Amino acid sequence: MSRTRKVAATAALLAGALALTACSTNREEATGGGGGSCDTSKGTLVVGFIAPLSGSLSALGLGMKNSTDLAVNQANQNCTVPGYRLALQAEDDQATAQIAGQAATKLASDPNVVGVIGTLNSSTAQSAAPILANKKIVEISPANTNPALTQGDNYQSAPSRPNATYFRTATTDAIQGPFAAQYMVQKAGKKNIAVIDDGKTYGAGLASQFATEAEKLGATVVAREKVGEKDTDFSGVIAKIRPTNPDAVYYGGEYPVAGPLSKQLADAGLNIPLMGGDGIVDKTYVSLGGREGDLATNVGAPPEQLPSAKAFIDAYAAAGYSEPFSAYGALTYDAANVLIQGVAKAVGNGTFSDATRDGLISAVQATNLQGATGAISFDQYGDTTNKVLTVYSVQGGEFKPLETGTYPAS
Amino acid sequence: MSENPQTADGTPTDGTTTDGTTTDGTSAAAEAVVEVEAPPEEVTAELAEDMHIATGTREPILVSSGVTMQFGGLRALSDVNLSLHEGEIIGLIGPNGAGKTTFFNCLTGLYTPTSGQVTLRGRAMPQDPARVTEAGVARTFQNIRLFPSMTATENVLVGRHVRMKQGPISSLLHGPRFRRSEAEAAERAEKLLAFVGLTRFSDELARNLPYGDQRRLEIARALATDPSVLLLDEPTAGMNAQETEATRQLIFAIRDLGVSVVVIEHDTKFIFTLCDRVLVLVQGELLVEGSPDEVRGDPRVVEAYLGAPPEEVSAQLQTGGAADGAGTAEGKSE
Amino acid sequence: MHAVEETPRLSTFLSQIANGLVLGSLIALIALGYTMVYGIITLINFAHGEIFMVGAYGGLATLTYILPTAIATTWYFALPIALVAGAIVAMLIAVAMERFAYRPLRNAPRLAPLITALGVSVALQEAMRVFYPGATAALPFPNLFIEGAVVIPIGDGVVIRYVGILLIVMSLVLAFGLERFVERTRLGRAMRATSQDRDVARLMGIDPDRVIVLTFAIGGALAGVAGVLYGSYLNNINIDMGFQNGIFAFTAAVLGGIGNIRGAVVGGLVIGLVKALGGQYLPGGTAYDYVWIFVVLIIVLVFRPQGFFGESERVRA
Amino acid sequence: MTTTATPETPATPAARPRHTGRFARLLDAAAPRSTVLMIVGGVLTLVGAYLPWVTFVLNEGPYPEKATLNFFVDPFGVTGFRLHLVILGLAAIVVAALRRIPARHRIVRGLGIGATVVALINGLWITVEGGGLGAITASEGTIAFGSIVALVGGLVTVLGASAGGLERKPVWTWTLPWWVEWILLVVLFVIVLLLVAAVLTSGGQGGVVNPYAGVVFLSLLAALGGAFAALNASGLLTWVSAVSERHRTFSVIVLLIVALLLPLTSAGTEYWMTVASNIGVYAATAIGLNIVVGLAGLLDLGYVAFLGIGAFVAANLSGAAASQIGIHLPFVLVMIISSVVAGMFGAIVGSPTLRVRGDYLAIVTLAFGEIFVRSAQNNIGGLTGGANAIPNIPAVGVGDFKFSDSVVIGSLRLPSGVLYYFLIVLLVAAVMLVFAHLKNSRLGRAWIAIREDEDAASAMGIRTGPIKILAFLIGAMLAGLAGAFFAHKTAVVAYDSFRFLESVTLLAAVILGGMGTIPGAVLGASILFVLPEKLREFSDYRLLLFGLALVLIMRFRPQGIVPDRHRKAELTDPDVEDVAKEGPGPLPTRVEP
Repeated sequence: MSRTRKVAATAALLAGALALTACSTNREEATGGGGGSCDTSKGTLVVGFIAPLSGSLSALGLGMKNSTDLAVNQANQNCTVPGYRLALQAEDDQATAQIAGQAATKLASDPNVVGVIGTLNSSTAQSAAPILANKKIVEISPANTNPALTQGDNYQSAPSRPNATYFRTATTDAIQGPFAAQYMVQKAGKKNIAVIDDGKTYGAGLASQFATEAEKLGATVVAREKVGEKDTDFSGVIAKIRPTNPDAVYYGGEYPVAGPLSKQLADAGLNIPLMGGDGIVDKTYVSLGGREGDLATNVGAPPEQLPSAKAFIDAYAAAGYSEPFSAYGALTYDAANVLIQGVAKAVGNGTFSDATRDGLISAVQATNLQGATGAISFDQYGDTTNKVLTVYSVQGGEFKPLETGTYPAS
Repeated sequence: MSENPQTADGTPTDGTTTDGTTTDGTSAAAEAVVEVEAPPEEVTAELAEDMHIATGTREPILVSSGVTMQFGGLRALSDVNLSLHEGEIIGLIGPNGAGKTTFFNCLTGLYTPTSGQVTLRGRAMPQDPARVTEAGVARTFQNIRLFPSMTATENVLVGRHVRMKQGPISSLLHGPRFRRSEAEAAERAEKLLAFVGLTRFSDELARNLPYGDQRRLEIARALATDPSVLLLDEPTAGMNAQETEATRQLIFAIRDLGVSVVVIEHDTKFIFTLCDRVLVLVQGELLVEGSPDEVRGDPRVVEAYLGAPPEEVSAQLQTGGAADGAGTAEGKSE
Repeated sequence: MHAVEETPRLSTFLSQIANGLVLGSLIALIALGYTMVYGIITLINFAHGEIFMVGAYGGLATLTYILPTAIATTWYFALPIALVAGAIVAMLIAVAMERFAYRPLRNAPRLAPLITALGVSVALQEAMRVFYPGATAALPFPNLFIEGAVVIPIGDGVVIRYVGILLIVMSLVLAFGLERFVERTRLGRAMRATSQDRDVARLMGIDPDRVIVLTFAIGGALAGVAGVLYGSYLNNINIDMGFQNGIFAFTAAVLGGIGNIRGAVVGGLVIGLVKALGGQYLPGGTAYDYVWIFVVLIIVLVFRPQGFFGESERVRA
Repeated sequence: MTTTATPETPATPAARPRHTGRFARLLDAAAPRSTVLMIVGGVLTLVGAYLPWVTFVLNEGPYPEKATLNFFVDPFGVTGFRLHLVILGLAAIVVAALRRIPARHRIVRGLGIGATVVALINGLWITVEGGGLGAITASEGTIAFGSIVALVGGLVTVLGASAGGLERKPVWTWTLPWWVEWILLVVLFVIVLLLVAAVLTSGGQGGVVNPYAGVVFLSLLAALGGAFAALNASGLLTWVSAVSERHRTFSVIVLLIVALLLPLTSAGTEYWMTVASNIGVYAATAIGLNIVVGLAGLLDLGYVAFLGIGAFVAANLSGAAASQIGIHLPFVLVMIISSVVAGMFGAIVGSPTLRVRGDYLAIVTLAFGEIFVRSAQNNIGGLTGGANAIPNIPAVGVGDFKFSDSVVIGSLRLPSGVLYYFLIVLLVAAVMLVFAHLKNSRLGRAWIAIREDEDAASAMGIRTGPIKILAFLIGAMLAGLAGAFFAHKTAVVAYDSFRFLESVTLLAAVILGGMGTIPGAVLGASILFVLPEKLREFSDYRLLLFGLALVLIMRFRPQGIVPDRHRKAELTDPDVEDVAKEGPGPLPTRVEP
């Protein structure tokens, strides 16, 4: 009896699998994937990619992967690297340092890998960057914000660059946090601020940089709390900060926590604005409970004012990816383009080999590109010189730019 | 995990054994295959030398004085006295629920008597089963509790645990001392298996042994702890006549090793032909104590056993009584 | 700003009590399923937390994909429909789980079903992430009850949202109903008999398989209701919500004495209060509030494994 | 050379076999023609291998090689899975034709199953990739029925073999001169090494350059599985394992040497050295867990915390800039300290075993695990770096010499990471030795006795409390040892490497491999780490499949791949246990159903 069922179930599964794929034959070249009419006689170069593609952070990781894919496809269509087809090889680091190291090793042992885009988490970058640097493979992260990655462990006293091949298009916590503090204290006039973070590299770093600057500017940090990255019930934290009578909350972390946190603040009668960093600038923030008047900082000038950003958003929509590009999409797209431009410059009309890698590093170092997030170039540590940041506020259900500036204010 | 239903309820994993006997004992002597034989004498002699149990004193070894056990409102034992001398076999009989197993549990440290005292060679019995064994009192269980997934030899080796002197470090290094102690233990296990007649099964998993042999293995395992006192809880339950007779021979041989034995049994015939002295427990109280003949003729005992003559009673108990009585003892022992 | 320091302290304390009670009733609702299943087949159904999660997604799917917007946004229609939908989805998953994962292992050693439960837990969570649209991240969940809150005017005011009150009331009512069901009905008696001794129950004409399925179904339905209420209270759900709340619920069930309905409710409330008050007053603050729950769990298991209401005989050694 | 060997049972039963079950009628009908069917199936498999398999070239490149090859154009040019099919098919024909081979039906069935699965995997893959059945049938003038013919061939082979009646596995009792057996063992272990390397490197590393890596790997596994089943059916594997048991010490030494030779094979790349090192870390940890779960029967659901404690201790003593304690101790000392600290925590976590048993103990250990993760996440005492982790842990080394460097000996250049690989192989070997020594000692027997029946164990004089805590302590020490290695090899220690799921993975490794056995934990860890590496195409479904696999293993093979003799039946349904039914008497040889 049970075997009958098993056979039937297997048959049904097989039939289903075939039916799913029977819609169209895969015979023709997929558009964009094969390089169209470009000359690809010299072979395939691989753009490596490392980020979490499974698990709870996969939403961000998949958005990054799609954005990289978009840049690679565009490059193939535009014949950006003459003679070569570019291919994206995405590796899942499961947001764990150890797996990221393994993925980096895997990519590093492939001679066709020109560079790596990623990682998402600073902890995974700490594992991957040295491995890639050892093989002179360029890594450009769109999301790592830990200052130590570019300026060494003693970044405050004696900055020194640990890995010459590591770059990032993301600004460090050391810039974004203070910028937010300046706005909050000086422009918005908040004096009693509760600071909450999610304990992760990004959130905790941002929050502590914010808190330091805010106190320097004369405000009081009335409460300093942590929440779990997977928490959903913040009533405990809110009840705890309530008696301190904050007039604003700064949250270091990402939107899956920030949205509900904002909502629950209001539910508990604390009608004060919540401010966060680039990690909360996502339309999901509002649907998860983000309120009118909440604030956020983001890297670069507002996309509406930058045609390149608009182009990215449109192209992403046109490509029909099933996941949104999420918080780091534009920065990833820029990072991928920096790499691709660098490869084009370094390879020129020649061929790619290990000897090209030094040229590629200096080409990336000398990047001067108008990207989706603004002008991109790197300083001597590999940090982006694009220190333009924009303050956004939720108005009419979405983030609207309030003002754009740089830090340190110049 | 400690509760494995297959083993905890005492029935072995399979119902049928090689010689066709079934575990409930109904088709008892249907096909007698096992020859009744006493353990080989040379093995017995060697073992007796290895174990060094007999001291030659006439002092009682195990003494219980005024042992009383109270479970809430239920008085399971009241004022039970017993004194066991070296080389003696004492039988403990009584109807179901008379408190025999409870008394055993008091003797082996599983229960702490509400009042009264148990002493071993004049010293108070420790209140921890492991220390009781260490002190020289070993037991078997009413419902066989072997280590089912270990071989017969390994079961006996576990019994040697308490007499072996390997620490974790020497186990780790497997040095000469370790090897020597392992070799000694293996040799003893071999002798013990020969003693109970299980040599041919030494590498067989305990759960695959025929029922009667599981009981023998349990005895071998208990003997491996070098006990001066061995407590047997219904050693012949579920056995056919041949096996029962073999067990009797075995217990005599154990006595010859210098081990003093206390036996709980429903089978009064078995007790009367085995023991030097018999105690009858009824409703938690010691009813009669004396030689088999004295007890057999005592009218109170006859009365306690439904007013029927002992032979009939024992026959009656032999067929149906063995499996009962387990429930009450089990329920409390958890 | 406040002249008197004591009043805000009191109001903070009371607010945390209120938070604890709301969270506690939620956990109690999940714990009922745990305690019933364990009571009957002595299985720690690790995947029960995921049933709770699936129930929440079932409710959300009904609201998003099935109900017309007009109904989905009118609370007195949406609430009961979502609750029933969540309960049904959770119940189906729970019953399927019992049938295909646990029943074949009914007589296996205890390690096997426990590991199976871990596997089911991982699989359910991942299935939801892979197959539910957008479940890779947290999803917004509408408030299905009256917006707003009761404000008790002490100090800064103690705020309890209406939906929080709904949660407390619902879980008490359901727990009470369940207890009546188990005590008074024929099926309930069959359940109790089966939990005492499956073989004896079988002799009495009870089909243990049916009773076990029923237990899973009831536990699943309650978890489904809890899932929808949880979404409604916190306004977002994610696939990780099941694991941690499931562990808390198990802790609650143990705390109250496993197999004991009243105990599960009390245990749940205690867990809620430990988390809320521990985060407020114990060292480490809210970052360590989960740690205190686990500490309580360990202490209870070690020193009073039969829980508050359990009798020592029922403890499985 | 003495070959005193005869199979124990007659090759074919005289009476026509009567079949039961669903396919009984079909099998009964096929029974008289079983040999013919087996040969026909083998031939069909052969033919299928030479037929075209796909009607057009796939997007990412031709698959299989010479995919649209026509009839017998190039008989010696078949590669990849088609070569495997040729071998399987030929073997099936030869074995089926030679009636003197004992258990030939059983052998052929193994080969047939292998061929069937290979054909199925590749056919399905081409269908899915090619976008429909057209890809493997006829499309626009070209035909490609290779997969279908091979599949039918495989199925017919299996049908013929099953219909012929499956014999008992023969038992061989050859004994050869010791030096012949030694040479034989060396040769066999080297073959195993080459097979492992071939499996690891099959299809390349994957990724965009080798788009077919996943299916090539799966197909190779299926082919090897078929061959393995056939060898097992022939009784040769049992004989070989008996031989290696006879020369136990020699086998262990050869195996160790062979493992150390892996870098010289095709798998000697930096990537596989890293993967192998990670496998080693988890294998060593799993062996430690095996003491607790497999021997002492205490379920620990928070075990990975000990790996974490070892790693964090090592990180703090490594001289890394982020470490709280600014001292740098030699690696050997760090390993010892990590191990001791982890052991202390193990004793603490184990102490509730004095009062708590069974499921409740599992929950207590889970709670400890969660407390560890939460505390590490919150950077407790500044020791764990919290979310920032402890990065930049220096490589193990003396002076300028680093273990992370590559090694050049003359013209031989070994990839970087190879020294770590050697280190972890030795570490795992040492841990295995510890496990084996403990298992076969007074302590090991006491653990097993406690697992089997705790009350009876204590009645045997075993002080169960301290002995159980000792299991936790020693298990945790082994994990701590692995943790110290882990910290230096990965160079980063972050709390999120030690979450609940990792504990479950470790447990799964132990169970999958076979609880209580020494090779089991290593095998389980290897499978759980190699599979996701090779099948990255399915990374989105990784955890889903993992969860389902746990359920299925518990349902169908709870004793694991290498079952412990002791536990074989414990986790299985007692009804299936055949030895018990046959009863003792002369010790029964195990007979496959």
